[in-house]
Amino acid sequence: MTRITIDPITRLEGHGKIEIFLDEAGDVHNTYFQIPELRGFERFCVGRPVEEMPLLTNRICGVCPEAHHMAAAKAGDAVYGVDPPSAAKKLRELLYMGFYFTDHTTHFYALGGPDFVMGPDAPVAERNILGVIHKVGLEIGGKVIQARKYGHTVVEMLGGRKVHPCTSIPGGVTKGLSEAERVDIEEMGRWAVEFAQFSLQLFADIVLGNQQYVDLILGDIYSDRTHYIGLVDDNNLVNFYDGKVSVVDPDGKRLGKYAPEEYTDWIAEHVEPWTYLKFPYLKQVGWKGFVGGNDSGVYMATPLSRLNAADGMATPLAQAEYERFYETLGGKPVHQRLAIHWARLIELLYAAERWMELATDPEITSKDIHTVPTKVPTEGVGIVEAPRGTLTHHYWTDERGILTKVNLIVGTTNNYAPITMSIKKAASSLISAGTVVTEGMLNMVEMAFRAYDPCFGCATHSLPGQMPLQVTIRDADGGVVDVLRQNC
Amino acid sequence: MSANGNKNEEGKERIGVYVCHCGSNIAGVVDVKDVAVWAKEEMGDEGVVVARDYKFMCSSLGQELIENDIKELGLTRVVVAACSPHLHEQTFRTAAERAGLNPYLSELVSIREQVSWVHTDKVKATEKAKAVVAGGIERVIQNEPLEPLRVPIHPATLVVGGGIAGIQAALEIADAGHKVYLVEREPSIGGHMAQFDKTFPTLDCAACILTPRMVSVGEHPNIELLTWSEVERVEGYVGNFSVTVRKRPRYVDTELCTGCGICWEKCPKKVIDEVFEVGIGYRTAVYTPFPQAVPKYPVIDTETCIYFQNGKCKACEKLCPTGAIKFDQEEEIVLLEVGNIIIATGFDLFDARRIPEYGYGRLANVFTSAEFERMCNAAGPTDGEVVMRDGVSKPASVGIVHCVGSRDRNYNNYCSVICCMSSLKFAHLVKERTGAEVYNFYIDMRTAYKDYDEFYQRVMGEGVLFVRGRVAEITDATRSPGEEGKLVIQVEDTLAGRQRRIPVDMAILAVGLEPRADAKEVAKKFGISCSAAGWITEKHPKLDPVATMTEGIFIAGAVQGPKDIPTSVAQGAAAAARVLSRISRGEIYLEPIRATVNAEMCSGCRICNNLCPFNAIIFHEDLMVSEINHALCQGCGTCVAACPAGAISGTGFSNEQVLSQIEGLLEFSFAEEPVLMEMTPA
Amino acid sequence: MSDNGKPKFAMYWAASCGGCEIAVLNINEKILDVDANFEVVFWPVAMDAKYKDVEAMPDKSITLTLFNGGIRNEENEHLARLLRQKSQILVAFGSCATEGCIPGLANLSSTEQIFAAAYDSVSTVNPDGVRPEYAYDIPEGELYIPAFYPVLKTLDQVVDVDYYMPGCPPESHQIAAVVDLVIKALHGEAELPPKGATIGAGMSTVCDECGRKRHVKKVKKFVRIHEVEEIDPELCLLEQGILCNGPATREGCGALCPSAGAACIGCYGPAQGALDYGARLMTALASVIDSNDPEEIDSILDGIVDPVGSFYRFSLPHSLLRAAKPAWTNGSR
Amino acid sequence: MSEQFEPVIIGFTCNWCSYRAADMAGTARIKYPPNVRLIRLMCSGRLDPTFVLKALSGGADGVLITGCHPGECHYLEQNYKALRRYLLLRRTLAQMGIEPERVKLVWASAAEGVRLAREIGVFVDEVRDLGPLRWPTSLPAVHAEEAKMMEEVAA
Repeated sequence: MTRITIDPITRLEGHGKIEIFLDEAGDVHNTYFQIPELRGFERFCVGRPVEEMPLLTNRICGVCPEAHHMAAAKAGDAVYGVDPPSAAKKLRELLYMGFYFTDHTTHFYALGGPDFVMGPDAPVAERNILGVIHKVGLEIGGKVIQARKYGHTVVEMLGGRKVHPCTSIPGGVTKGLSEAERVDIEEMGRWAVEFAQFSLQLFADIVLGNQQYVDLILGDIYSDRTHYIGLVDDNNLVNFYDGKVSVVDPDGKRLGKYAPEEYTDWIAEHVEPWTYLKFPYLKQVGWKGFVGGNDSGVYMATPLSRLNAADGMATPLAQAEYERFYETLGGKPVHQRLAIHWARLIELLYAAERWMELATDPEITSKDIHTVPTKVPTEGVGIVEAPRGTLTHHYWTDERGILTKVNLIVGTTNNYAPITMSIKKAASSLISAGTVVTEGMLNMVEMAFRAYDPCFGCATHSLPGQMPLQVTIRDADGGVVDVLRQNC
Repeated sequence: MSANGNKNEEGKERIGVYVCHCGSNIAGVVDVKDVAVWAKEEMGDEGVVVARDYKFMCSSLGQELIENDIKELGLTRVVVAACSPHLHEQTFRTAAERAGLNPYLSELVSIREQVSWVHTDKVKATEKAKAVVAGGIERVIQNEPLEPLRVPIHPATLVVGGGIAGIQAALEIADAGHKVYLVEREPSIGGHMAQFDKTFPTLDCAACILTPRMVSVGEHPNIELLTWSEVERVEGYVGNFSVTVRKRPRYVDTELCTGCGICWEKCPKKVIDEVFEVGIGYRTAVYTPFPQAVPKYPVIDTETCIYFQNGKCKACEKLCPTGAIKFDQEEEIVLLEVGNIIIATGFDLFDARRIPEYGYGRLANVFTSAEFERMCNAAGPTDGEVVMRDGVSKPASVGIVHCVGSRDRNYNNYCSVICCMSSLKFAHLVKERTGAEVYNFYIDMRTAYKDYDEFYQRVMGEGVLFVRGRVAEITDATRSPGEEGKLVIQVEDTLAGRQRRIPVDMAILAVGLEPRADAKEVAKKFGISCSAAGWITEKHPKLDPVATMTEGIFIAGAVQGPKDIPTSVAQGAAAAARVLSRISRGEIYLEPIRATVNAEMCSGCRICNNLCPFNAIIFHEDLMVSEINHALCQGCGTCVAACPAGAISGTGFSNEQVLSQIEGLLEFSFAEEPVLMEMTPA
Repeated sequence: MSDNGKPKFAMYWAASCGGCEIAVLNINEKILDVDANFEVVFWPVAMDAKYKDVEAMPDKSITLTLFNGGIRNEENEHLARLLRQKSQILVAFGSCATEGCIPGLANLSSTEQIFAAAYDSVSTVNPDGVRPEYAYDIPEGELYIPAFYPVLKTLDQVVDVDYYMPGCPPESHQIAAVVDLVIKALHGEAELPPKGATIGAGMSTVCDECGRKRHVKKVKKFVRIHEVEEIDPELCLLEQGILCNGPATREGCGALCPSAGAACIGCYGPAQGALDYGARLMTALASVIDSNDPEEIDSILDGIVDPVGSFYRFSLPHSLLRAAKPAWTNGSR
Repeated sequence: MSEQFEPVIIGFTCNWCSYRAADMAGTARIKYPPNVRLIRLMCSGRLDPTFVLKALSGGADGVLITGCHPGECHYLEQNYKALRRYLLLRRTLAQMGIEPERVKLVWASAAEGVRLAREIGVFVDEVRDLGPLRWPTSLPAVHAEEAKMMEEVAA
């Protein structure tokens, strides 16, 4: 049997390793997507004071520390049964919008973008952010840098730091917003909305305007029928910071919504001995392996999932794009994975609009930003939407608020099963008898999961590291026919 | 940052190791030859170029051995393994210096007190000796050349307390031709001794021997007397103290006053004198405590003076021939610059009321030793007559109770030293003046020192009765006709082995000595330490009893612990001698063990600011950094250990030195097979 | 890879969260200077490159390598050794590589304790107690995942390091400054600091950069930040009883957290020359406890609810003890 | 281990009290076990927890800290600072899986040679009962072990 190892997958924050097994005929027999590491946060957070969790779990992922910061803060509120002042909640959400704006921008232009902007089979050395800048021009490159800068500025103003914010504590936040700061944030927000619209236009021009890409997106290679989940507000509109988790089946039918503390009734995790990462699935539907369809508990949690699981967007411009999205792709739900890139840009716009709403909310400069917890701490769950999926933090503490147990279900982990399926599907369609595996083709395989913007820095909250990406083709006797190595 | 290795860039230090036999003291237990051989062979990598063992390293020949090696082999570091640094550190430092090596680049490690004398297993002892030597080698590599600190000495001296000890000290220094400031809290100097009539064992009159001394203090051109005054604040450090003294107003112009005494003779206000007459005599509102007071000038007690109380009278002002009375006088703040300070603030007496079963304050004819001293004094309230509380009737029987408040775990565990002898003195005086029957109730008789026991024999010869046992109770509750109208002393006679009830007319309580009530504040004020009880701690109980841990501050007399007059006088003179030697040298050398702040690394967090009891750490608000005054720093290293930024370094005991020594000491941690932790892959 | 004569730049992440990469992207316009002055030959998160090319490079042909992340498994160590071999200047970049960082807290637990927490969690359906296995037989053959070391190590515990750049992550302005310095040095316009130096940070500690008022320190009570009714925005947090690591933490961040009303948690590691970060903090805090009575001192210390977590949050693997007993003994005793 | 385990103990002494007490014990020929190796500091207040951690991580099985009795510190009150650090250090060690009993604080005045010798004897027995610490960082073998392990897993 021939064995192909892709290891690691470049340009995803974190680590991964793919094993592709070909049968005698040279067709794909099976694929394994392995996460090689585990860091042990659930273990070593035990014994720590709960108010430190927003700071410790930050370090699960430097790409989306704000998501962990928020989930941890909300879990902390829950542990103490304290309801932060509404100004505090708005300040947290505003910070979060700044983060979403930066993160989605980063992914589109630096990580996922190059596949489209440069083209899947562009020279390796150019398939990166610098390549993108060279292609779209320094002026746009400048805009991209500006966008990331603005987002981080908001994060820094409210979170105290650009990376790994430090201001959320049980019951609220430690830092308020001055009027002067608010004015700055409002101005940047106005620019942010324009940039989001500009990015959607760029996508329309470069991607939707290019039939090859459209075919790629709509083609069957990158499509899987799975369940979808995403956080929604009371009106079932997409929300990143708060609300209930909406679950829809492959037909788009809503199976229900669950509150944070109910997550264990809905989500369960499956363990395989050949990888460190677990496979979450819908408990009521059950684990049926790496298959799609209504009977398989496999679900996806991405920008696309959030759009599929919600009834719309809470801001006007984003809502318009939302409608255009489903019109173009033929109605809900959309199963094509590459559409995640587009969905991400719609969320980018929503984040920018929400940013403006909050920046102009009179309450945002209130001094009432913290409620001292009075109840005896016990147990609590905090859920937010991380850019890469629903993020769940569940803490148990002793009466002093010292953690006795921790459970985390992290953004990317949600997508472990669907990613595995996408890889197998992409590989099967791209590699068949007699095919000579090319680098471009490998990248096409990578594209399958890069669309998820998988962050295994996050996923491996439970061990990080990076492995060489390598394709080894062996003949039936296991002798090495050819070795292709991709990156590091 | 690795602590070991060595800092000398241009290669390793050249180290000499010298292992002393100390005759058989070390060699008898430690295989010194093996240690020397090992040092040369095993510690060569660390820079040991020569290692010798020798019979007596401290002998002149031993020292020459080191000096020659330094010169001929160009040693840059020396380690001597011998006795305690407290014995010979200086010896070997000097030897190194003679050979041109900075003395602080030598290290003396103890393999005698800490090895050969305390261990028996020769193998283990030798191994430990090697570890100790290794520690010394690693440490000495990190040593830095240092220069002792020179501090000039201001020739003036402050003596605090005008009792006999302070008087003695002041006179010694003044006679040597140096300025002395003598500060006394009371209106006159003289202290407790001035209250006595006779002094044991010679029974010569206290006034006769004390007064001349007081007078010469008063007249001495080199002594500036500040009575009715207290030390407010002490700043600076050895050689350069600046002392603030608060001088309370006397309301008498000492320029004009002649001490004629008209004012106190005419003063209409009589009050009980609680201080000098301990409550059994009177004084006037304007007064001198006693006739021979020095200075002779009176003070006006504003608490009792009629004028100060209700604005009338002014009799003294009207009658003063020189117009010396000044009701508008105000308190003065005097600033003194001195090089050394002698503290002789003496003691307080135990308050007999604290032992209710002895009935003092409740039973009229129970007296304290202080009251009895005044009663015996010819110039006292009873003109020397020994009488009962009624002031007329003489006692037919007197009981003297020893150890009141002393040697008693309920009050003070210590022996107050003087009570036995003064009780004997009381017994003699009672006999002499009343012929009454006298009982002494004692636990043990303590009559050490010259002529003391002879005095004991003599008093026994006078027919004084001695009962060995702690008095349980003094009561007026009578059980038999014989006890009627008497005080009954209940005691277990431990010689007769039975309980006895002895009726007497008068009881005298020989109360113990206690530290001054404000001893702890005084100690803090001067930056010295005192025991839990409050006696000031001397630098060394045997070898340095009049010095304190704080350079330039000395102690004399009972402030250090209970003492009789001769010892107090001796200490006064001793303290003076210590001060004079410094004054004549003009400067002193201090061990250069000091802490220093690296301003660049100091974050101004102010963690260290509260840690120095000598106030050596100053914070510069403008620069936001802390700084250490080397003259004030005593080198304890507490701030060095506390600095979170590692910005404070300490000479003599730097982190590098200590950490390296630890590494050296641990070189033999694994004589036997190390226990390996199981390390299996996940 | 085309050799355009430019000095070569590499950045690699071992056991890290990716925050260091983001921090580098956050130097914004400066990233273009990097592009202009260096040939980026290797940077997994940002670009594709061929591992075999790195292997093929002559020794010391990479001018500057920023290595972030701790050494969690043998793969991390393998790359550390390779990049050491290929690089002229190897920088331990960020808290993980220099001190071990938050993931270093794993050194408090044994491997099995870590696995149990992950694979027997409430949301996990794992009746057979399945554990990931280093080598596992599947129908198609055998699958391997890297075994990890029982104890996480810092970069300088496996290879020789030229410079240390602390911070979690290093602040972008510090990164920019270092980039400038290296570029200047390449053009002979500046001197590089001596080997082993810490770069991109100051000599003193966070208090030096902190704007809060401070006085002579005396602590009668330690309080937890969320329990404080109202945090005085002007006053030193430690003087408010809030355990702040500022006094012991190397300056360089600009005292960001204290300025935002949050305590310093020590991500910049120990000050210059400090052998053990936690010890510095312990000794400083204990010294200012305002009591001499053992019972009272103990009750004040009860206010420090998690000593190891507070003192070694970022520096456990680089501390003198490096790991707690369960990690060393791997739970076997 | 077969024969009796002999712990290695580092003792920190104060120049003014406990070091003199040790001298006095020597002068009086009072015997105590050779397991303890003393370091002289000027004051227990100089004791930096780093020293204790250095000793433990460097192979010591126990650490004895000695200083002047409360109220009798040569430097007035610095021994209280040692006390505070000691109490905090023990809490930290416990969390690191090191028995706090391996570090002990003993007050001993210059006059208490006998007492110091007795305390040393007691502590040596206490540490012997706790068994070896032999912290891995002090063992060259650890790295060998780790290396061996790496080979195993790399194979």
